[in-house]
Amino acid sequence: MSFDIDLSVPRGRRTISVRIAPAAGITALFGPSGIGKTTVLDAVAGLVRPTSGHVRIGEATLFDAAAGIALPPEKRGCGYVFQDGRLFPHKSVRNNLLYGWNLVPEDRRFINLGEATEFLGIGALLDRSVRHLSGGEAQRVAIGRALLSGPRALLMDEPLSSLDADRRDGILRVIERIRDDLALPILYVSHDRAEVDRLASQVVELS
Amino acid sequence: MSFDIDLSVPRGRRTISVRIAPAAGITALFGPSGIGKTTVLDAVAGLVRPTSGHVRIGEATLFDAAAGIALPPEKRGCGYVFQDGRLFPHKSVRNNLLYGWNLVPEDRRFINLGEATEFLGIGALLDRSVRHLSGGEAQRVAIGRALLSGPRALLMDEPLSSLDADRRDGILRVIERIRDDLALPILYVSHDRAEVDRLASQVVELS
Amino acid sequence: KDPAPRPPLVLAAASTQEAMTEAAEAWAAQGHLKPTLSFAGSGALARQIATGAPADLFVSADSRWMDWVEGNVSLRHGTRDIVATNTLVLIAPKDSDAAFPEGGDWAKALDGGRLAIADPVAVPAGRYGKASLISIGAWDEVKDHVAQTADVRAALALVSRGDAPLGIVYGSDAIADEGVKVVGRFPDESHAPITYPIAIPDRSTATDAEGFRKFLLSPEGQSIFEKYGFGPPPLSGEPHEAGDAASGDEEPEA
Amino acid sequence: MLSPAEWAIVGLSLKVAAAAIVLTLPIAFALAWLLARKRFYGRMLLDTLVHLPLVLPPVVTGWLLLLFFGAGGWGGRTLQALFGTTLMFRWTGAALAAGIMALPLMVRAIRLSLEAIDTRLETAARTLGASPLRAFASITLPLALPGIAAAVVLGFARSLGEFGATITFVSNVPDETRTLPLAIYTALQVPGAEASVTRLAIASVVLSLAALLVSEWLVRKGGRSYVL
Amino acid sequence: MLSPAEWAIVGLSLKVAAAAIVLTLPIAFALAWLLARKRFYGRMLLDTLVHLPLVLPPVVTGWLLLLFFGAGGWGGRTLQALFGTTLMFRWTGAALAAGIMALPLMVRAIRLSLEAIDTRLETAARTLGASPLRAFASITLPLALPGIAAAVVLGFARSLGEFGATITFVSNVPDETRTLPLAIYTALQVPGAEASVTRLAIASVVLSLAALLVSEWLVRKGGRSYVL
Ligand SMILES: Nc1ncnc2c1ncn2[C@@H]1O[C@H](COP(=O)(O)OP(=O)(O)OP(=O)(O)O)[C@@H](O)[C@H]1O
Ligand SMILES: Nc1ncnc2c1ncn2[C@@H]1O[C@H](COP(=O)(O)OP(=O)(O)OP(=O)(O)O)[C@@H](O)[C@H]1O
Ligand code: MOO
Ligand SMILES: [Mg+2]
Ligand SMILES: [Mg+2]
Repeated sequence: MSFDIDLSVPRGRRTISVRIAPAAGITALFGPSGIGKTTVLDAVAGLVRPTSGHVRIGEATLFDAAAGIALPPEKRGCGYVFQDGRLFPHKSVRNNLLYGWNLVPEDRRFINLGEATEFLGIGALLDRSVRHLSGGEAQRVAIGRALLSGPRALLMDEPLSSLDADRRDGILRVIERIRDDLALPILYVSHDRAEVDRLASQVVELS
Repeated sequence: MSFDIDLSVPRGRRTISVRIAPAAGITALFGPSGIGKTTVLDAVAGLVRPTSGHVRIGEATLFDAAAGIALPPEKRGCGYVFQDGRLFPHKSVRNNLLYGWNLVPEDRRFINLGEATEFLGIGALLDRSVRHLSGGEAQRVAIGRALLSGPRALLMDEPLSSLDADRRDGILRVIERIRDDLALPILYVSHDRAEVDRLASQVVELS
Repeated sequence: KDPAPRPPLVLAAASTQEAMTEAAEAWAAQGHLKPTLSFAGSGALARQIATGAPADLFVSADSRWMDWVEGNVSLRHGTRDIVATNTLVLIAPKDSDAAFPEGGDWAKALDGGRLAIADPVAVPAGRYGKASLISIGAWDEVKDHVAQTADVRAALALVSRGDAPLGIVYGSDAIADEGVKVVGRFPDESHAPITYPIAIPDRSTATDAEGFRKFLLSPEGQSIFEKYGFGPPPLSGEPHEAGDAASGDEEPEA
Repeated sequence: MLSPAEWAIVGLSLKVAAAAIVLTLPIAFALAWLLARKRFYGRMLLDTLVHLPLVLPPVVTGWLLLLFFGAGGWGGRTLQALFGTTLMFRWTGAALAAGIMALPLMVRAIRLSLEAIDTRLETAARTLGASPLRAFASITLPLALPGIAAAVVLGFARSLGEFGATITFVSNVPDETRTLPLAIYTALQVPGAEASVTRLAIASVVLSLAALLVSEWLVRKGGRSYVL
Repeated sequence: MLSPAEWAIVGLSLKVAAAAIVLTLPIAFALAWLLARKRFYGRMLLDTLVHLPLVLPPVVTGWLLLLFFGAGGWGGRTLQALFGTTLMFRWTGAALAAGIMALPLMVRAIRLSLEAIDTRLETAARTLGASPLRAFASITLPLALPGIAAAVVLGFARSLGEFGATITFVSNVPDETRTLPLAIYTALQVPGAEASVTRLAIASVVLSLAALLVSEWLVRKGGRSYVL
């Protein structure tokens, strides 16, 4: 399965347009700050509405301006790791992680809480409030939350930006396994060339 | 001028201790996520109170547990680029940038609004609300705000994490100039080895 | 008929509270269901009856409000009577040496203070008070020095605490408060008769309402009203006040 | 301490105030949500209407209620026809009056909390599979908790203190509509009853203090347990 | 439309309500700030005290004011001795009564806004050189603007509607303390004066609608201009 994206979204005075042809594996979105990478992920997740174009994952049409199709976010099955975390401040780390997990049908889950906390190294944090996590801790919880929601595609907006090299490597290995074993299409935003070169089978440069 | 730091701060169940001997130039704080880098910067800026130790910049004592000295944050002159931005949501980009600039005596300013927006590439954003900036845009505004406050030392917590290589390079060059021309001591947190190797005259590894 | 007999609900003007409470207890002591008493301003009670509230007896402190009720809902024929009358007195704090300013030297008597009086537009006691003051030629002098209160008891309290040197209240109020003394009584001719009309709304369902009404008008009931400083119904009003005839106490001025 | 009759008044006041809050809270929340989140034609009008019981003297509100829910009023006739019941002279009517007087305070408190919520958290919940309703229940509602708690405290206090609308609408019937303020009014009509007034006033204060403590405790617990 | 006498009543009501707000707002802010930010001994007691005018029947509040500011009361004697003035029967007393009745609503609204502020923004301001006072004025205050605006609207509306405490404390003196609610009450006590009641009630509603519009506009402007 893979993304098939062609869309235009107005943002302030500009319009952000992108076309991503279907390609297996990880598609990296690359481009300078402020060019519109986050906007594209938002459009794929159903958080902003493009004025034209379409978004498909495999056979499923998430959005089609011409056909008037626009699935709501919860029907799209896109696990989204936001650039700004967006953890639920009133919930513990555990309940943040389990939020999507509790909502998804059992047969779509591909990872459980123990496995996720293991490779993310957040087992000791489970009963803490998310309000006082360090930057990198919050980022890892956000990754775990998205993976645990049993998504059919992943949208990752600089998911590793505040992590050290060791952690980064461990998480990248899990992402690669997800890509390979589950064949989840992944849209990946990063400024790190090395990361992108290692992961991506396709690099889309926005400009 | 340079930092002379020796402190212990309790954080949850752990105590974070660090000793940084005076050394000219940029001191990089290095260490895995959650180890306490942000906590150290907070302690130097006067936002958390260490239980013991001291913080000095050159001859000036900012904190000394034994002597009972603890300058309030506004007397420390530490320009702090927070890991989480902390832009003022009710102010425009311009007024965020000028916040500290308007408060500092003229003779301590070393950069003006035009120069800052120029090298940060945020000239077009000046009249916008900070609420809808992209991740990297917000990060650049935060850097500008700290520099424009005419600080006597800089605390930078992963200031370039969501910027592309070109931007990063431009900003790094300015930081180097500040280090060399103004001899500002800089505490710099980063996970990027290349960045650290390029900038730092001293690397402190927390563990 | 009614399977479980219900005590009558009596809506009574707040100024009759003590007398009505004692009367209800005396009535209950004779083996009747104790009437339920609801005290509020006559106007509020009148409006409640006019909207069809299931009230069994209305004791008004103001014949105008009884007239108004009569014009809006039907009253049971022959049940409108006057249950009590009152007098209008001038009071001062207990330890005051003020006297009734007979010669018209009200300004001196007030000595920069205010004359506490219930609202002359809204409250009957105020209306009577204003009429009396006009009648004795004192209104123009005091009208800028009155403190108008929401009800008589508030005027009484102002004087009782010394926040007003003089006040005009009912005789029944004055004897109830030990903090004040009566310094003079307004002549009965100076104001319209102060009457407390009573009537049963037609939609009343309580069987005992008429019995309680009769009790209030009986010598035993009347002795209770007398105890609290009320006067007896005027002889001319007995036994029934004329059904829908305009009552005699028109305002002296519109 | 209090006499049995005074205890009965306290009990009645509690019943009326509790019913008023239970009745009004969902309505207040719905109104607050509309005013905070939706832009629709007539929004300012709705906002003004909600404030009405605050601006109008309570007596006028009571009078309007009387006109509407009296035997001849539209509401009164409907209640009679549908349920064979009436609000007049009943504690249910006192609860309605108290609830209506409390409504503007409750709407404002909840609305302030709703407006302070970062709506991006709700969209985050949606991407994790939550329907709009579930996102509302699991994110919006608990984050609005401080406002809801404030609404309950303010509304409860206002209900406990409500006088003018109540006495105008449902009169002053012992054991049915004579709540604490009406009992205090009744006592105030008797010179020298200050002792009783003071006791009843203190009972009011103690009740509202209890409400305050409970609400602060709930908010703190809600904030700490992360169960919501 | 309104008669000249009715216009005078509207003018007086505006004056009283405006004075009440101007008087109460800084006090309400200070109390809200204390309750939101500080943990001190007696905090719950202060919280209860602030709610008092809400819980007590307005008449009791007016009565307490009368006891305190009356000729024999401590406050009344002090005012008389220091300034040779009194609040009794004066519009200033009406403003005081209205302000006190509005206080709990205003404190709660401001407090909700203050509690929603991320205090890390204030510490960020401190690192940029702002003294605690300046951080307060430039960060805390503008971020609390929604709560302050709500406080003004609620307080203004409450002041416009205040009846029981006013009539008890400062009586019902035409042109001095006869505000809209008192005038409405007076009219309501006269059989058949419904037309006047209606006109005055509509005047109240229009005034509060205006206040609402102004406050919404201010908040929106404040939110958009980033000048604060
Ligand atoms: N609500 C909005 N109104 C106006 N402009 C907006 C809004 N949201 C985003 N923008 C602008 O749209 C542009 C694209 O934003 P976007 O967040 O997609 O950038 P990005 O590529 O993710 O950048 P970064 O790498 O810095 O995160 C930016 O210039 C941003 O300022
Ligand atoms: N208020 C708090 N209460 C309890 N623990 C806290 C609190 N604040 C921070 N911590 C914990 O202290 C540790 C150090 O946090 P800090 O933010 O300094 O880490 P860091 O080195 O900056 O990490 P990162 O690289 O992920 O930002 C973390 O484990 C964090 O969860
Ligand atoms: O009992 Mo009244 O209605 O104050 O005269
Ligand atoms: Mg982005
Ligand atoms: Mg950190």
